[in-house]
Amino acid sequence: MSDAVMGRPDESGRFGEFGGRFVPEALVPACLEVEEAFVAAWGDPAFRDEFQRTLQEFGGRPTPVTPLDRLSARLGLRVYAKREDLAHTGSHKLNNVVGQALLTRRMGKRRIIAETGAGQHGVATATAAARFGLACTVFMGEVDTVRQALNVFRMELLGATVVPVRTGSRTLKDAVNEALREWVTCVEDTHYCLGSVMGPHPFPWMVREFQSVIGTEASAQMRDLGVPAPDFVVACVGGGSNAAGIFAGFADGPSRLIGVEARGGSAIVYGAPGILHGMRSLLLQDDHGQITEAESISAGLDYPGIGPEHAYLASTGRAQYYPVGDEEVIDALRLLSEVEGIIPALETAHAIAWLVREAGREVPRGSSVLVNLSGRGDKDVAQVRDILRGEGD
Amino acid sequence: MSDAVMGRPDESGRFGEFGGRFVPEALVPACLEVEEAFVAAWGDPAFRDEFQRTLQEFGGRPTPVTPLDRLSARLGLRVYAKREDLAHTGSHKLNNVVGQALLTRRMGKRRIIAETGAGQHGVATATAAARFGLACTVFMGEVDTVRQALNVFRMELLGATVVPVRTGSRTLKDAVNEALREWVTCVEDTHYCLGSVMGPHPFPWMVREFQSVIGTEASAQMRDLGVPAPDFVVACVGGGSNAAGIFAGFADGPSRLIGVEARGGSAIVYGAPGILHGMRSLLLQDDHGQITEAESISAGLDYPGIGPEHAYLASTGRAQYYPVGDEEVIDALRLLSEVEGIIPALETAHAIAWLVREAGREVPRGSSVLVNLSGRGDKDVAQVRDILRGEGD
Amino acid sequence: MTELERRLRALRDQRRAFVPYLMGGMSPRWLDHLEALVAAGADALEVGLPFSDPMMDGPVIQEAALRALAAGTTIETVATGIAERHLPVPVVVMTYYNVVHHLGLERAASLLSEAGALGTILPDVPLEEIGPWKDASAGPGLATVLLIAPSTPPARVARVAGASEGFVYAAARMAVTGHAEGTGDAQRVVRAIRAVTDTPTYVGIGISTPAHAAATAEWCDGVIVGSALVERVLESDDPAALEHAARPFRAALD
Amino acid sequence: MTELERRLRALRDQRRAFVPYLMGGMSPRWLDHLEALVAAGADALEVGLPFSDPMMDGPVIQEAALRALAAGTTIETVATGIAERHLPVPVVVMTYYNVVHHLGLERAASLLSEAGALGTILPDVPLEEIGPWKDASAGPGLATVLLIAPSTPPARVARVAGASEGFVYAAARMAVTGHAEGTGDAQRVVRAIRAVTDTPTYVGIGISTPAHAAATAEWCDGVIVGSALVERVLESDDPAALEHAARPFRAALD
Ligand SMILES: Cc1ncc(COP(=O)(O)O)c(C=O)c1O
Ligand SMILES: Cc1ncc(COP(=O)(O)O)c(C=O)c1O
Repeated sequence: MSDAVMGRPDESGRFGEFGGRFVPEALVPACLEVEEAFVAAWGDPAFRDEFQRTLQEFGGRPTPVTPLDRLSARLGLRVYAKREDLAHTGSHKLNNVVGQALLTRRMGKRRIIAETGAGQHGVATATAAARFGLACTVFMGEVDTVRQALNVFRMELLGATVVPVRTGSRTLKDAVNEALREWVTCVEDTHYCLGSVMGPHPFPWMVREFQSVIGTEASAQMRDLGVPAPDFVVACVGGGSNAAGIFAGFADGPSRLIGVEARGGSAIVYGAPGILHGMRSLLLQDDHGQITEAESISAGLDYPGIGPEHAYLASTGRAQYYPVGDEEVIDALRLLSEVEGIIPALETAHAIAWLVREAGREVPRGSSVLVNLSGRGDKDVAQVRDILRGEGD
Repeated sequence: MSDAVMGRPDESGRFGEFGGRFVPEALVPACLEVEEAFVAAWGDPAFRDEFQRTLQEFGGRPTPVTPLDRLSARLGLRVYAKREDLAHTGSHKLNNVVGQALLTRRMGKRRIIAETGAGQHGVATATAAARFGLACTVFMGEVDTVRQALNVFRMELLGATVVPVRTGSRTLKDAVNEALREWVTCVEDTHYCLGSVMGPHPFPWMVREFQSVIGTEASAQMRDLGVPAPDFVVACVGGGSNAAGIFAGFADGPSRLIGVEARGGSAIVYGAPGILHGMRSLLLQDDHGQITEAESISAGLDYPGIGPEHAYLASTGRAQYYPVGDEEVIDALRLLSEVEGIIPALETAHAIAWLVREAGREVPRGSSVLVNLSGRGDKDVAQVRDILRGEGD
Repeated sequence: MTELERRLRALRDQRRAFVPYLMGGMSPRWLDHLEALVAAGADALEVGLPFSDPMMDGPVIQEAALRALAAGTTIETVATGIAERHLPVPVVVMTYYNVVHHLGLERAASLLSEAGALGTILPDVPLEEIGPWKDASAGPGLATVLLIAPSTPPARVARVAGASEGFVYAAARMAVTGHAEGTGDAQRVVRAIRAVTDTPTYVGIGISTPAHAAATAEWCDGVIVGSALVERVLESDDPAALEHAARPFRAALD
Repeated sequence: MTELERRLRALRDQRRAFVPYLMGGMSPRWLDHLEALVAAGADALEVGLPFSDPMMDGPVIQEAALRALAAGTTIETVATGIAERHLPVPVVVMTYYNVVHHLGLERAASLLSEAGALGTILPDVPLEEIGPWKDASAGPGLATVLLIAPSTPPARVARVAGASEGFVYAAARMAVTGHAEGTGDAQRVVRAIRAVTDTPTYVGIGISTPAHAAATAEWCDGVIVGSALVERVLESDDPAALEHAARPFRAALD
């Protein structure tokens, strides 16, 4: 590993003891091809330019940092939000898929496949595929295709094929399995566009690099706002891509890095080391090493694992991870909506919930805090309404 | 009127023979107060700064201009999109409400009311109210509260009160009536935040000024792209605020300005001069001067009138207005989604539909075209799905 | 001075004016209803022409307008109706601008005048915009009544009151037509109007009971009663019932 | 050389190996099923340990894993089962890495070895990551079988084949386990393997009929038959039926 706190993983794709590449032999050459292509592309100013230009012209970057004055007054803190909710398609997910779509083209492939839970990564992938003229297939647990029927239609509008996955728990982790199974059959002309900082090497590293645009921008913006090193940098963690992206801008400084997990999906707190989806990381599992299902109000955090770099950052203490419960999350979503006019995604509301709970406790009054507002809540409004009316999960 | 093509209206608030201030005496002082406050604010660099800063920090401006390469190839044109869909809350509506919310505060009022059709302006108003700590009531036709139940909940999440309007056709125009009725009872502490370039003077002018940020940005961006004066500037027109906003950046140049109306709500093509909602403009009406209901697939264009400045621009020929039908609109929405990865609002899809139809006809091959992408289609996805499945209106 | 004003000035010397409002065409027997109001002692009648978007009206008069429109009421049918009945008291037509604008201002003014109306009220046309209508009304001798609201500042009261013909309509409150409790700001408004003009000043908007009318009439020249009576007609098509409801207002004012 | 390889080399001199696969615990009579396969002429058995997320398996083996897990199958129950039966042919255990990783590599290797297994296949652990498991397996003498895929480039074939113990598992196609038509890229893969090692080379993945097995065995040392037989067990719990289904494979290979 390189010297920087969030540097390049070692040769085997490891961050400390986490990471690696645990895939069937059939996929090893494809992973090596991705790694090689990414290393070359990331070192190629022309690729970087096109990546940046696409994120700007098409994706709406840079996203602003918004001082949240009224929330700050409520909490006795100085809170700033990095507004990934304003990126095209409504979350940070676009950063990664733009990078991978450009890489797909560079590798001479013509199709991308992806897994999706709530549909955010699927919509983002379908979007990038449409923009670059790539064919696109998205795997989605059957349960999720029903819960998120509108996102299925959105992907179809964008020209993608959505395949309902009927195996296992029929949710996100099974969609990943199915995407990997599919990839085995079509690596030749197809790239697997993984949606978070997870999976086999080089995905955790590559996705973090694509998402680091969040932290790079935010770091400059916070400097302009006179807070070059906020006391806390807070982000929700499903696989961990938005957190990794914003942490990357502050990891080498003094800011405390905080990842917030859904209590029912907290791999850091309740998980044990294991191997799933190509990586060695912390995983929710039973006594026999069978992966258990995560449970959370938010589909995007319904994942029994966590990206290996987060497992590593937790092990070194450079970042800390805390769980929050569904009720706190709903309250936080309402609070941010009411006092700032920003309806966050349920995933994002986890980060806010932690801040609300810990203001004056873990987060001393007067602290400066940068929250990554990873996505907008439009996708969740129907669910929140049902929950508040007592019809929800 | 001033010399510029889109200048200040005359003393009576008229653009040519359109505009004016046709309100009950009870509201005249309030309109005068708004006019006076707006003139002072608009000439005050501190206000302008805060307006700009809020749009940037909170609203995500500037929105990019995206070259639409794949659509261009399809149509044999060079098409660019001004991306208001990336503004906070998903459309250009935010520009106006931020301006009016700041003005409300400046006038020392503590509450805003607004009308809304599909809910976009209502959500934007509730958003600005939340951000600035103002109380907010939104009037919405009962029919629309049912059709757009999620937007009702969204406004409520943002802390606004939504009042279903049970009079008349129970849609947008009745919501305007009801908001005006309410305003009469509470002008003292309440500002009426009108949602488009309509209503009594100074609203059509003021809203256009707040929206002109679109055209000002786009003009500089098109210059950077090497197309300082695109051959065509195209926008959809309901009341006409997004069109006015983008036209403002190009009206003094050689670009042809095109407004696209829903066929069933085309006040320019099928309307006659009349007085409604405080203004003299072109209105859909029957032989006896009764206002008729507009009919369109898109709630945001379901308005029987048009902003007075558009009636004026049409009368002088500086801008041209064309109707498009619902089917073309659905096709255009699908096309843009599939080839560019941008699902536009149904309103916005009207502008695209005109372009698709007229490419190679009214718009010669090779022309450069700037389309105002006024909003994103997330709000419309369920409706479009139902239509495509044959369950729609 | 307009004919309307001459008549209302003369009336002022006798008693407080009772001016009921009814929506033309709101019931098949609307002309009988007007006559019932006359029988109940109305000094003048305010007759509405329905408009699809009545932004100064509350739910009751909105409903009346809807019924009138559904029944095919137009400016022509109302004009014909009032012309036929030769009503013995002054008739003032109340409508929204688009109705007369669409027909053409001159044509509309002639039509109403020929039907026997003496004045008009256009609540969505303030002083600054009333010129063309006043011009069109001048020839046929129709008075253009203007409203003054509690929010009208003093300097403006002088200008509006000075321009109002027939009478000055003092809005009792910041509200649209309909029920309300209390006398609102009416007395202050009337005082301001009286300070600048001696044109008869009537108070309207929200006057819903005879007692309320009586209290108001203490310090003005007459009251306009709209929704309270329109509601009766919405409930029952019987002109006798309306007359019965209107009489107490007359009595309260005498 | 591992015990497994010694036995399979010896077998090679006699006949083409028939290696059926079954999921441990997938039916209450799974041990009887294993014996039925032996009776049908299996030369070795591949026994699966179920994992919740079997990313190299198609629908048939996924279903078998689900049933096994629902029945409470664990590495311990499978180990106990095969230990009890003293199966007369080599047993190779197939599972995913997390199952042995969670128990601890050393403990898992001992457990399996003590149960009588001679080798393991971990399809989600490629050459670069197999070191720790090989180390843990070395003491108890468990062979670690590696896969080679049609996508494995020549230089890599040499390294993987060189590291594979017991036999080399040649994947017939770019696919997960399950039915398939044709022989895929198997022959090319086997040719590449034979060029670099003389370890027995078995072909698996998608071998679903006796004819298919026979055609394949023309140019390799044995075939692994999974889904085609697992499907029988999913359909019927009768070991005789499985034996009946397995016999033609044996026959086709002789
Ligand atoms: C808005 C939002 N935030 C966060 C996440 C969690 O993903 P990650 O941890 O990779 O950022 C998701 C996943 O769908 C999401 O949609
Ligand atoms: C996305 C979008 N575009 C356009 C419109 C029409 O309004 P205007 O003509 O004022 O831009 C609306 C109104 O709701 C809208 O939501």
